[in-house]
Amino acid sequence: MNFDFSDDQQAIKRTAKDLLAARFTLDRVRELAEGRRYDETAWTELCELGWPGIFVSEDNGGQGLGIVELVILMEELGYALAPVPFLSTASAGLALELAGSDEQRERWLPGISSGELRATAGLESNGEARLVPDADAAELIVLLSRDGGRVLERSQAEVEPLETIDATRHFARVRGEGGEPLEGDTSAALDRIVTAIAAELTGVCQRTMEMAVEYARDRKQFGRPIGAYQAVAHRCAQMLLETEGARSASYYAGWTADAEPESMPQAASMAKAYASDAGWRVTASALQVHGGIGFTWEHDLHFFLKRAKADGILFGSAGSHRERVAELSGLAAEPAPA
Amino acid sequence: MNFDFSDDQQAIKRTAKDLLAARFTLDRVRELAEGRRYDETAWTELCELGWPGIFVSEDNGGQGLGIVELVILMEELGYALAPVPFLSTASAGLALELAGSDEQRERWLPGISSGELRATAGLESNGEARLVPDADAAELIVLLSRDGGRVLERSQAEVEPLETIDATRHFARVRGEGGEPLEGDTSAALDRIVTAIAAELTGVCQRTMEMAVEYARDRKQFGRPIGAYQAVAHRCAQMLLETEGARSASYYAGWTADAEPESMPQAASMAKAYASDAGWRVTASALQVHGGIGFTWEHDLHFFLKRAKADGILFGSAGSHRERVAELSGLAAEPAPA
Amino acid sequence: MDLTLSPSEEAFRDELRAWLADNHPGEDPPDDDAAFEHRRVWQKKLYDAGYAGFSWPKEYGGRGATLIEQALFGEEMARAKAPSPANVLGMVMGGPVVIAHGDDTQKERWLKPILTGDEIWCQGFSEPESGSDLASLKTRAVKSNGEWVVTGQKVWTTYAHKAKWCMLVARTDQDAQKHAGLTYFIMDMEQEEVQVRPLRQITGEAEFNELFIEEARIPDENVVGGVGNGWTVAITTLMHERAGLGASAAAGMRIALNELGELARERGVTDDPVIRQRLAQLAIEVELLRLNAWRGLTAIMKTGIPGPEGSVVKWQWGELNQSLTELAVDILGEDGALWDSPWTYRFLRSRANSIEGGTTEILKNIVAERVLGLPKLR
Amino acid sequence: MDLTLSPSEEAFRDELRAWLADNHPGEDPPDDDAAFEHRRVWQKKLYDAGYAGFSWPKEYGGRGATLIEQALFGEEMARAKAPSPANVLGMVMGGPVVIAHGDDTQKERWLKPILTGDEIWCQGFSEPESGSDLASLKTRAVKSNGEWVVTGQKVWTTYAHKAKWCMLVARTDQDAQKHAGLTYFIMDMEQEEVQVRPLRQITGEAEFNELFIEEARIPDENVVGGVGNGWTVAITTLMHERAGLGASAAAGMRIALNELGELARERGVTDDPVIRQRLAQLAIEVELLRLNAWRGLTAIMKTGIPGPEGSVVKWQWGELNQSLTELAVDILGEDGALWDSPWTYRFLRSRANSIEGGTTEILKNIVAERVLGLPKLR
Repeated sequence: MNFDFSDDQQAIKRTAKDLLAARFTLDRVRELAEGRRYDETAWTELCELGWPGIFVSEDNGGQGLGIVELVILMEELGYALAPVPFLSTASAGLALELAGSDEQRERWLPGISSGELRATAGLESNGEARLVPDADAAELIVLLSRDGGRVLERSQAEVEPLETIDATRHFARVRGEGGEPLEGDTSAALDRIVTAIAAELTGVCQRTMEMAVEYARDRKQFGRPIGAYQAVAHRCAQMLLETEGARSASYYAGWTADAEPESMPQAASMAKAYASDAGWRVTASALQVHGGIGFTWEHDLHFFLKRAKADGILFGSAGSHRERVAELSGLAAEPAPA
Repeated sequence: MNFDFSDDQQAIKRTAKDLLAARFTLDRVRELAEGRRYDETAWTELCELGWPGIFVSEDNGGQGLGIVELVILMEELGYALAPVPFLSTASAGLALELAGSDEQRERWLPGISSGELRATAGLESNGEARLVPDADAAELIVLLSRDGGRVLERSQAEVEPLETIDATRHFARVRGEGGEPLEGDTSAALDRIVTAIAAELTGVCQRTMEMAVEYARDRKQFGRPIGAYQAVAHRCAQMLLETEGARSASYYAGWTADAEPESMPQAASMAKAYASDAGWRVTASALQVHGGIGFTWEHDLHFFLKRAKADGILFGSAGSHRERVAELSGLAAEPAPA
Repeated sequence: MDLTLSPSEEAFRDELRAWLADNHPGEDPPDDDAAFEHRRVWQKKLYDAGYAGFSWPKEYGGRGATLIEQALFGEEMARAKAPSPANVLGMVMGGPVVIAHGDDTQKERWLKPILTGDEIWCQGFSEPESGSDLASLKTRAVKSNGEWVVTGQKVWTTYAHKAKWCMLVARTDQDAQKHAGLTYFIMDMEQEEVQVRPLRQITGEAEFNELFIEEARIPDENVVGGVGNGWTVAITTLMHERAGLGASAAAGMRIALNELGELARERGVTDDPVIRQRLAQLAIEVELLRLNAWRGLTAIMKTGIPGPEGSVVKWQWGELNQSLTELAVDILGEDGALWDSPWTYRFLRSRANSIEGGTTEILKNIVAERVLGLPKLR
Repeated sequence: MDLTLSPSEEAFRDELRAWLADNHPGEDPPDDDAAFEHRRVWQKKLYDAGYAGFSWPKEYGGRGATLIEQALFGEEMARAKAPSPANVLGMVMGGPVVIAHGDDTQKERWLKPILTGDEIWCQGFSEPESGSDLASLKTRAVKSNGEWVVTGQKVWTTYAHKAKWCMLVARTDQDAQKHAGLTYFIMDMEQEEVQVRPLRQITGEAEFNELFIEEARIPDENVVGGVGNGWTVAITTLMHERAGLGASAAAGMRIALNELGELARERGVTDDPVIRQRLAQLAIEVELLRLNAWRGLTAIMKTGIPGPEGSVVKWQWGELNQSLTELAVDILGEDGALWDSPWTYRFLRSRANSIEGGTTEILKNIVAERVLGLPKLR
């Protein structure tokens, strides 16, 4: 029993953190967000490092690592708020890896792992996917539901680009008939995707908590740092509680994916439900700690706040994942027949 | 437009407050509660003052005043936590006054107004009323639902006395077939009963808030009064917000009963929903402010806390009254057919 | 207790409602400058109809309205979704301060153009380094040759680029205790020494500005309330701001609640019990905001002084608007992330409600200290 | 990251689980004295099986268990709903303090009877005037003829009427700074100068006692850790208390959650979406309590020191148990008011969870200052 990362995993985390810190200063993130652009150079670099295929088998051009490693990368990407098409690419990769046939995996995963094939995945409901990351730039769009999925070429899909609150990520609405069916376990793919998002939210929480704590140490009002007032200090403590909760939940869900898949469905929905709420509350709290300056465009906080809100909505709200927990946990099951 | 009481109403409030403070010191309340007894002498005195019939027409032996006056008395009874069978008597009186025939009113209201006839009312659901104040000692038990009601003689009812958390009030479970039907507007009676309970909860909130504030001023930790710490001070401010909310809601509901009955159903359920939550939160907060001493039997706080919880449950929970607000407000109504 | 309107109050309300139906200027145009002109025209229309400076004494061109009438006025304006008139700060804060603390010359000079909207006013209290802590202001005013030379920076100034006059609080005595060394000025904005920079918010708009003041000049006769009395004068301003908030804020929330109900119907979620509970809770809190505001008004009428109750209403309103817009965005599901949605805008904008006009933390302090009598917080 | 048990950990757990299945003493009898005897017998049984003082080093009669084994032990005890052994305070606090700060004679004298349960220990830290503010203790100990004479009052003392020894912190130097003048004693409870009065709680029970100490005697050799070092010794005790809490608290909450699910099924409310959302949220938080506790354990294993993380778990547990029992009482509807209901008892009892063992306010202070590095609160 050990909740710590392995040495290799720690090395991945450290490398990711350092690299992302170097490539994505907050000024750079702002520049990209305001231009509604991604950093293609940095993205190429991440692809060369094998990030998109981190969980893909080596046979299909990936690194053959696990979901824990994906969780590590997502947390750091959230912490850095890096505007790159990682989530979309990884989502498509997860969909194909978990729900694709051998043939489908062989056909598409090598391109996804190397970054040469732009792909994405979205949650389909009532014939459309209303919020799909990077669909406009994707060559391949996977539409998933708990019951099944299908792969559309870009030309088969009707893609309507959307301007969302999250300027650090691109979204579109997708409709489209047909496509190639995915006959494997799409639910398993969705569980891994929402775990990845929960990890990203953990990084967002961690970063904005650090920003709030730093501000609370520095900012003086009435002759002392505002962090010396309980209203602010206890709010920061609450941020810690929720950030650590999101972290425990997403690490655990990642671990179940690799080591105890029967526990994964519930762990994944728990992680997404908790991290979605935590993401919004922690970032909104960070804004409150900052006061007026936190409400200005020129402060960087709002980019994180908006990412947190969009992530909370993406691939199922907190409420919908709680409902799934109620189902899966058996807690709210009907009484067994007497 | 004037939210203040009239001079007469203010006199009633003052008199009630002074009288109850004299009769029901906290030591006296404790003595009665621990003996699970009411103060029959004080009750006789209140009856002689005409309290049970305050809203009953003069023709039927009452004072011919309104629900606002009832609200005033209930708030002060809650503030004093007076162990007397007022709520039960008033509930029965309201049921008969609002839903009884002329003949039924003439038959029973004079006895109720004078206190000679012990009566009560309870909320019936699925053939029983699970929590009826003072049913065991009542000669007359009115069972009410939103759809109708009936009056049972004690001998017609199966009464099972209950020991509840609220030692300052007696309860029983009541079942029973038959009885004499009430053909008037039982829903109007229930609205007035829950308004009275909301007013009582307001008094309970006010009293425990005062206790908490006083304690926070006196109690020192780490060299200063605990009320000088924001965690405690802001908690007290929240208590004020909720106490004043419960007060506004119950005063308004009382006023609608007398002056604008078409607004009453929603106002009453709003008052009961809000005051039920506020009652629990404010008293639980008062306990937290007191720390360990507030958790001891020897401190008086818990009698209020338990009254608040029982009142919150009585005649419909906060959740059930919110559901009624959703219905009545039209907010959550189905779209009008196009 | 009588929560109905008296016949004369009812007549007033009906008259106003009818006038608004006939004279409502429509929504603001999207362009900022056009929107401002639209509001300036609206101000003039209000003035011509005798509704500008509604609460001011008649001798100063106002209408000497009762508190009830003022509350009704606020309610009706909110109900009609009338735009806020261009010179709202002049009417709500500037004028009342001049009336309370100004001398005759000042009243003569400033009051009328406030009402007509010919001269727009803005407010220069907040500074980057002193948000809630007004007494720590750093902007300095030094007397030189009979006039004051001001240097410093102000923030959160609405309509600064349109304003002729700025209500400015600056430090005139460096050695005095924090509160004591402040003075309240009316500064002419039409000088190069005052530079205005728009301050963009997380919603993308720039409602506010920053002021950079570099040796701006203010003649001595523009001091209001005497040198060194700036703190007292400024507090009067803020108390007026909060006391007037209640009824119109509640009316605004009532409208928002109805819109939310409409949204819930459109989206077909009205039979979801979780949504129903949240909607009902909001309905209750909106109603309580209204009732608390009216109870507060009754108290003011009795005592004559706006008390700390305004702080409760402001705090309550901020939390309520945040909850209400959160529910709207939850109902919108994936569309809740859309940038161009009015609800998303309101949702983001609401994050400032617990900061602007007194942070919730400060308001709770005020309630704890001034309403409950708890020891001063340390 | 490996959240499975190693083969040896699994073997240990299975062995313990099997032993518990065979040896579980059953529920406490209702009578207080009988319940205590029941727990004393249980203590002895644990001792005989080598499970008493499980975390203590082997040389002192313990089993030198790893942190993982300790956590598993706590989980299994909670899972089996085993009663708490009579001398839990001796084992969790008294023994570890004597081992860490005591001399050889003290270890020889006190440790074994703690494990066997022959001598019960209680704790005398809190006083009526100093709840969270331990440094303000007023109980005085004065040295006279080679022994200490103690006068004062203590509160929240469990099993005081059954205890032979009391871990007592008293002031030995009136002039020293608050923390500095304290000394940690082991006081013999078998003397007339110590009077025990049961302290009834809002639940009606008396889990705790007050101690009235009037010139009680303590021989000098019963000072632990040296005169004037009481603060340090006491803090060790409290850190041990909080660090050990996690896994067993989480296991206890898991059981409570299952019972709540059962209640929801019995009451036919499992298809109510509002209830489902609340149940699911509790399920998530129970799981997070478990995960946070294990993550904390991993951190302790790495650093060797129980850190402030224990404060987070304690705070989280208190809030969670309050929410869980509130939902139970809500589900019970009108039966939620019944005095004799186990859920109502747990609901009322849970109000102390945010006070006992460190109030939530103090725990948040610790998190803010020691985990986040915020300035010391004033």
